Amino acid sequence: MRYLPHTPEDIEAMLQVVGAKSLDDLFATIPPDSRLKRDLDLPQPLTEWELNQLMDEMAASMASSPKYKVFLGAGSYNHFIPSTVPFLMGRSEFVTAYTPYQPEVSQGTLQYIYEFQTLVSKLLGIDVVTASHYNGGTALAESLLIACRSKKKKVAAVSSLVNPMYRRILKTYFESTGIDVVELPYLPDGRTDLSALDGLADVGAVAVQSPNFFGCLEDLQGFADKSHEKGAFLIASFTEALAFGLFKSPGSQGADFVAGEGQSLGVPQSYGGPSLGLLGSTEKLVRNLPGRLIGKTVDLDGQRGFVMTLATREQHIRREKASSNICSNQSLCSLAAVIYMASVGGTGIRELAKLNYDKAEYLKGQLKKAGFKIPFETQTFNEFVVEFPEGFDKTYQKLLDKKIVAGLPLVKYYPEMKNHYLMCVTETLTKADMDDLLGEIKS
Amino acid sequence: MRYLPHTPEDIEAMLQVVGAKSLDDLFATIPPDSRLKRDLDLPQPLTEWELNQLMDEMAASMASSPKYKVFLGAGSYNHFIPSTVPFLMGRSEFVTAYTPYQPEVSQGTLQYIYEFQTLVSKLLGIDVVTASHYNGGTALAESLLIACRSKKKKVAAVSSLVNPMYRRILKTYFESTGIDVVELPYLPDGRTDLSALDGLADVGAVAVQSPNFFGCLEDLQGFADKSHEKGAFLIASFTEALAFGLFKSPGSQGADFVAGEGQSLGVPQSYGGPSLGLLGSTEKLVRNLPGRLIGKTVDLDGQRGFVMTLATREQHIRREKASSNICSNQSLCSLAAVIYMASVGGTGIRELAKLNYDKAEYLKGQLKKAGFKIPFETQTFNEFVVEFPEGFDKTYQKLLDKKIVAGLPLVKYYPEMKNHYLMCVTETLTKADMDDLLGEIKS
Amino acid sequence: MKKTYTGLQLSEPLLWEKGKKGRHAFDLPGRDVEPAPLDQSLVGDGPDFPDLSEVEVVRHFVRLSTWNYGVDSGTYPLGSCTMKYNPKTNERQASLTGFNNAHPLLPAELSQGALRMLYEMQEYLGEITGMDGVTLQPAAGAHGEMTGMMMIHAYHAAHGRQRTKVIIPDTAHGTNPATTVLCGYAPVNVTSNEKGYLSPETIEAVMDEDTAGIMVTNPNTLGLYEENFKKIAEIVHSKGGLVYYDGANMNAIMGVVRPGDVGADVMHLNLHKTFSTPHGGGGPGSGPVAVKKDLVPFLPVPQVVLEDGVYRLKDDCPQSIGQVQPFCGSFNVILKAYAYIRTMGPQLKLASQLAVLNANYIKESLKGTLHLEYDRPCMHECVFDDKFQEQYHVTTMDMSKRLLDYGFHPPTNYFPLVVHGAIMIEPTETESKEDLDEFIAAYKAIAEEAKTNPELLHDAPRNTKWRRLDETSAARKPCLTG
Amino acid sequence: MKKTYTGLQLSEPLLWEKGKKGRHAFDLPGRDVEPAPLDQSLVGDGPDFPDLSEVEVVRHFVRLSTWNYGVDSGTYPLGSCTMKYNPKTNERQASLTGFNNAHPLLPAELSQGALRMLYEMQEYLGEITGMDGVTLQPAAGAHGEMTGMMMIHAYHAAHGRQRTKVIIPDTAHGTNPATTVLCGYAPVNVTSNEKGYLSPETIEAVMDEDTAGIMVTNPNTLGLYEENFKKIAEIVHSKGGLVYYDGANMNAIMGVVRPGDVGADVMHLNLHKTFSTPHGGGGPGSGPVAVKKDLVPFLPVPQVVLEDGVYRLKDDCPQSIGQVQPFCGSFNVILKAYAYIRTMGPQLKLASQLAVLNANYIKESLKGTLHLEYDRPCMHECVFDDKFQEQYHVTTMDMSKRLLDYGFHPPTNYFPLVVHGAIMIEPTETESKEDLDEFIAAYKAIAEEAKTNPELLHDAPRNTKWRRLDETSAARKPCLTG
Ligand SMILES: Cc1ncc(COP(=O)(O)O)c(C=O)c1O
Ligand SMILES: Cc1ncc(COP(=O)(O)O)c(C=O)c1O
Repeated sequence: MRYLPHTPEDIEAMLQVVGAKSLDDLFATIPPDSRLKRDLDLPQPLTEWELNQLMDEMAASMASSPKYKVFLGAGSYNHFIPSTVPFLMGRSEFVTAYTPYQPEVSQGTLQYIYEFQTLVSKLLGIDVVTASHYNGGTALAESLLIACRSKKKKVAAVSSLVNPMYRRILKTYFESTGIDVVELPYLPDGRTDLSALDGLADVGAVAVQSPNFFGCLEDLQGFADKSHEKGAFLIASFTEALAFGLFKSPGSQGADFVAGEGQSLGVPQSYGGPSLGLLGSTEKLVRNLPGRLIGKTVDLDGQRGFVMTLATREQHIRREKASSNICSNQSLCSLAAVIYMASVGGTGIRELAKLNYDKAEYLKGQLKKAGFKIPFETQTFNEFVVEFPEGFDKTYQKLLDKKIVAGLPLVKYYPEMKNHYLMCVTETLTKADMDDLLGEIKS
Repeated sequence: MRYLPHTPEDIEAMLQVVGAKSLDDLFATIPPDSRLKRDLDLPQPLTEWELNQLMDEMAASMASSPKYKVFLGAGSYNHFIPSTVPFLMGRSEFVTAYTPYQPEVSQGTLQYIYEFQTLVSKLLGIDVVTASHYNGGTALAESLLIACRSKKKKVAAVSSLVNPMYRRILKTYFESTGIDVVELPYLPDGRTDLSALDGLADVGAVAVQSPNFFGCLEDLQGFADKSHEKGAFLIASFTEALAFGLFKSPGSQGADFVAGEGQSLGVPQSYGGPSLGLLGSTEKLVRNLPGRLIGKTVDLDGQRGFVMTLATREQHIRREKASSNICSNQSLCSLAAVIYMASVGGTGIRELAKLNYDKAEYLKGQLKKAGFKIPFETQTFNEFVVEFPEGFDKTYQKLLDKKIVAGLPLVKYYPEMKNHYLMCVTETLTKADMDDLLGEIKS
Repeated sequence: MKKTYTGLQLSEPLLWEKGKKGRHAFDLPGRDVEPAPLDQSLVGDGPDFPDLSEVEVVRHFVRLSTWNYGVDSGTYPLGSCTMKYNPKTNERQASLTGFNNAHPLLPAELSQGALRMLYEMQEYLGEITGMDGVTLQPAAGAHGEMTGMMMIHAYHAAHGRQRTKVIIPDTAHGTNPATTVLCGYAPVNVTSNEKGYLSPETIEAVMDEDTAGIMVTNPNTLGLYEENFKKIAEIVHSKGGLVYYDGANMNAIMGVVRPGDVGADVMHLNLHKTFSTPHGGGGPGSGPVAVKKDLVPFLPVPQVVLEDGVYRLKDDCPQSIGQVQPFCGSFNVILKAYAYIRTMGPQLKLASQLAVLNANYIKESLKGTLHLEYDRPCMHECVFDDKFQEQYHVTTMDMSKRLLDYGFHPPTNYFPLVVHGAIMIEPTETESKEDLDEFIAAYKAIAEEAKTNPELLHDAPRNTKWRRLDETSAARKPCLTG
Repeated sequence: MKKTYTGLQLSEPLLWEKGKKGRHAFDLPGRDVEPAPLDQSLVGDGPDFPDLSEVEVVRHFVRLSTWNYGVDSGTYPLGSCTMKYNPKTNERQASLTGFNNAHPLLPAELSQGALRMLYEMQEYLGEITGMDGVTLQPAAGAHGEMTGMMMIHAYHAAHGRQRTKVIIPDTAHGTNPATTVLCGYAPVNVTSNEKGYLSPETIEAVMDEDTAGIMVTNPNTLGLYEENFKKIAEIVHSKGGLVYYDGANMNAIMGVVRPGDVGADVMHLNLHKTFSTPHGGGGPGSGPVAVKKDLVPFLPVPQVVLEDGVYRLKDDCPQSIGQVQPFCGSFNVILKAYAYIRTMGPQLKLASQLAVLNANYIKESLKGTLHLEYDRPCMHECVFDDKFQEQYHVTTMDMSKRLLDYGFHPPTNYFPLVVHGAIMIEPTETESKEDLDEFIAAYKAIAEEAKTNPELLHDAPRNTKWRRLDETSAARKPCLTG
């Protein structure tokens, strides 16, 4: 076994030092009746070459872009990732390190996380961002929990246009907390009904996603004002962070917490994971944040350096009094993101965001022209809802055979949205791809 | 342009320092009538994404293994390369350095070349090996030249079973040297006719390849004895270095020079290049060797380290008196080889060589059983010649459609060898692959 | 003894201390559509990111990387973290375009490869743990704990009476009590016995009908097998409680003990530890949860099932606790762990045996040099402390910092809390005897220095590019963005 | 000014000082055939390689790599070597399985992608050089020189009278005279004028009917454009000679001058320099040769042609010099250069302009600090020397070694030979103004140190893991294997 360096002689010599007669003997403290009497029933080891073949076959079975033209978004976005990102991420010293417990030999990790915190805080317009959370959904769940707890209130109001997958996570997380999650309905314009907050009492936090699941931009400032009025925090969620290259950031619109997904920023889709939960807050709230924070300091010689800080919020110090149980986070994904953000740059991210917008608008416009209904007039970014005629599901299947995935059928998530599809267009799809789709749909 | 860091302001400021009015102005010393008056007529720049698409398409058009089952050898061999090889070779510090002119910051390169020299010298059984030559053919050509020059003789005798591509290189190289290349005919057993040397005079060097182009092992010791008798050097060539994991090394059989190809040792086939010329000699002849040599030394503190040495053979010191004009060599390929050899190990290389042998013998045996003729009875390694019945070329074409490349037709290289094919089987082909081939041929 | 050298390491500023407006390291795809009008009131300023060329980006991160120490640099015996070698072939598999560019909401028929891998992984982990059902969704160990504890919560709810407490041993990892609270339970802290593990009596004394169960790490964080585990499980079960098995230390016992065979009801695994997946800088992880039959109905959705030869995602499970991930978990991490399991097969047992051999070898070799509170055969790790060095005013931390000068990553310090000044060493099976011998020699040399020249240790590290960093002032006036 | 630090760099023994028999880092494929009998008299002992585990191999080479300085580490202004940034996307393209696993003798119909790339590359290089035919076969610059000179030899042979000499300027790279001799010609050495380039009179004086031609590097190795190139070519042509153009310095003049337009008959390009392909540690390179119409018949075989929409290898060219490579040249290198050209397109000219701008910026900025023998507008590089420092007994070498302490790779030293103590600086276009400013500041600081504290320089480098190495004893008693 090429990963196991022990020769029979090594094992013999070491057993002798240890005073054991055999490898089995090492487990003498385990009661015999607790031990497995047979070999594990697993497939026999594959050689590296057999493994390559198996994996190639499995990978080839996937309807991935660019083989397929995939008009899916809904929380996972196909963006171009420069080859420098996997190259730099692949550096042994980044990949095979762990939590930077020893800052003197972890400044590579520590500086990139500090840079990540900084760039993400700029993108989201918020004071502080943690070193990462599991994903947008868990970031949202944890921030809602913290918000309600610190407000000592029992109701979390959540827009029904928060990504349905995230809302399912909230449901799970809140089951045993004693906090009620109340959903805010949406309006015919594809935005959350702000007025629905009026009727609610004991609200500790309000969560709104913008762009929301229908792709529409919400009036975050309106929600912030109303939430604050009611003594609640506004938590701004998002699944497509690239939107803030073009549109106002959530922080600039009064959000107290931001909690969303950063996969768009250089993390491959990879069938949904690992992803990159982004979680931040205003400065006042920093000591409530769950998860790691990296701070600037100096070493004994006065040289600038970075360390993990404010760890008294964390489980390894505070145990049951910690603000969260999170331990491992998504560090390599945050590395991808900071390399990506550095590569795209301030000028580039705006142009890229604009291009996403323009492409999606092109498809939207052409669909409209072709007579399909765009039910919501609200401003969108790179996703929007279209209503196709009854029976479109057959066309959808036919398109799959032509290697086109024509958006996400919404009826599974919103039963009232029969024949509605959520379409996403990023910079990876060309006008020709869209025209192909349009041609197929119209025919 | 993402590779060009200059902003317009940078250019402005720098032009000012330089005292030029424009970028064009920088070329003022070039006579105007020498300058190109138009833009280069090249395709417009592709984005990284367009480039990816283009390259994916071109790569997909290739009949490469494992998509195809390729029974070709003849100087380029398909061997498994562990994923650690490209990973480690890809380290920036290896890839983006150059010739180790500054040994204090080049010990990574210098130590791996020293290790390469050592492991290759063990494999070939010869005292000294250079840091690499372009490929087996040029290594052979240069060693023949050196040998004849240092013997001050005018004839180089070369086996007709040296790889025909190499012999063509010899022909080209020797055109302007005043040295005659005489070919030694081959015998019915698939080996070179040793007795043909008898008739030759003024021979400075004898070149024999083993395993030879027909895959047969030559009697190198016999050639060494006879060459030395005649006052000539024996140069042992080879294209499949893996053979020496199993069979006697050329150095151990009296060769004065070894010159061949190391592509087998972890270098991808890559449509034939870059490859890895291996070139070595006995210790006495080291000062005649062309190309780089790395030697052990110490630094000012007595710490072991490595430097380029014996550079007085090289063009940058000796200019017209140099033993060769070689400057850049195949260093990254030698890095691949040393990682590969370290990975396979002494135990592994023997087993791997034996497996290659056994697989080739299986196919040979089955072909024989099926009634096809194996014209040469001499011991082979992983390549051998088979004679198919008249009209097999149609079957060959049919097999291509079934994604099988059934060896190399020899008639192009040896007109007398109609319907003869050179078959190669490495560890990458399975019994099933061979049985498929057999099934197709027999039907 | 290993000798290290200092050498040139390049400095590098922060990203925004570099670059100039107008540079870029990213190609904007050609514009093939017209610019569309925009509601200007919604438009922001865009983030104030630096603009860098590709060369600047590459050098920046290459230089940063050289300031780090990883498993590929050398021995990294960070206790409780199983810093084993991360096979390079797994990275190859995980970077295949078919996987990398796969959208998680692709129709099942168009993602059979991914689903097959996930399905088989569920099966393999079930076999390794001896459990009946597996979810691959949790993003890390702590997330697995939460998922598992929520299932216990749901189980009790379904059985008509919710409970309020969960028993937590003093050796537990910090995530255990934190998880307990997150799931609405109060932790009941219990202490291990003088041998370093739990006595049945201790549990007997606190287990009652208001207690939802216990969370036990086994082997525990002292590196010791909980010898009374079976008995304890019986006690907990007898009062209607459930046993949560923290399987983060599974690297000690693969193929030796299956938690499902000895009384565990729910457990998590840390794929990023036991199953070799890299988690550079702190993650990503993957913390699958395995459960016994009774708890299968509560598993999170979606689950991967095989029906009529087709793999599908199933989410109509009425008793399920719901979803804990937007999609199917850390797919790319699971894929690497899958590649590892396919490479190892039943030899996983040998990996555990050698991990335990390595830990015991270190324990025996260093026990005269460092104080060993619990002198018993250990599993995958052993825990020393700095009692011998106290007289020289040398601490665990000082020795760790000195170890850096010797070119090793230090062990985990000051955890588990039950050992004062703990030095928690987990070598893992991928270290050779020579590596261990060098590491042991280094500790011995340092212990000698502690006697003869303690200043060397107080002053350490000296060979690293940074000396000790001021953590106090970092926390007092936090500067978290630049 | 750039500040560097020393830091931990790990030591690492030689491969055979590690490992133990029986380890391996390579999976032997499953044996699916019987062992076959063998003629034992032919069987050898097998090489005495060490046996290492995968972890040992990985750590070995990772550690070795950290002792190196590359372009990805920082500025690498090695004159005559064009150490520009090596784009990472090119590595991605070159690692595609379809290319990597392609056998060079595949039938043409089954290798259209590779052939198309090669064909287009021939076309692009023809356009860039202004020449009529291109061969991609030569493995490096020197190999290209030889190929080109052999074509000149064949040309004269075909024209009925072989010649005996070739003119070589004193600024020539060492490969030029060495090549000349290899091809059976005697070099006639000529000197450049006081301005650093060739005077027509000099050539006029030596060119005769026994002279096969001239080899000219342009821009020459002083970084100067040969202003009389056209005139010189005329002189050579008028005597029936041919002009070999060493295009290794093409990075200065892409899109500005096409050698084919100004009198060159044959030339080579260094793809591994001008066209950005990595050549770590010394190679691999690729040295395509381009020729004018008259020489096309002599191009080596095989040539890549397009016939009826199909790309083919053609080798029935009766006048061809034959083959210089077993197959089609450094395919994988050419592929990266192709990717670079497709990425740059006509902007190659901008790359040259900025390369020249950078060199002139350094020249102007350092010319008070270092002595500049030829103070003229330079092309892609500039050549200083150590005359100013002589009084302090400080040499070019001392300053270079000190530069290492400052975190820079030094320039080329002591070449070209026409400048005593030459300091040959080629920044390339991928260095930013900030990079250059730091480099300039470092040289200024060092020049100051040369005055005030020359010991610092004699003693340098001090920050590197190794101090100066003893090259003399290495050559006196060569130890070339371990
Ligand atoms: C015993 C134990 N339990 C739980 C965890 C938490 O796992 P994770 O960091 O993946 O959340 C760890 C991690 O160190 C651990 O060692
Ligand atoms: C001017 C000049 N000519 C020729 C060469 C030789 O090129 P190569 O090293 O690729 O053989 C070089 C390389 O440095 C050079 O600078």
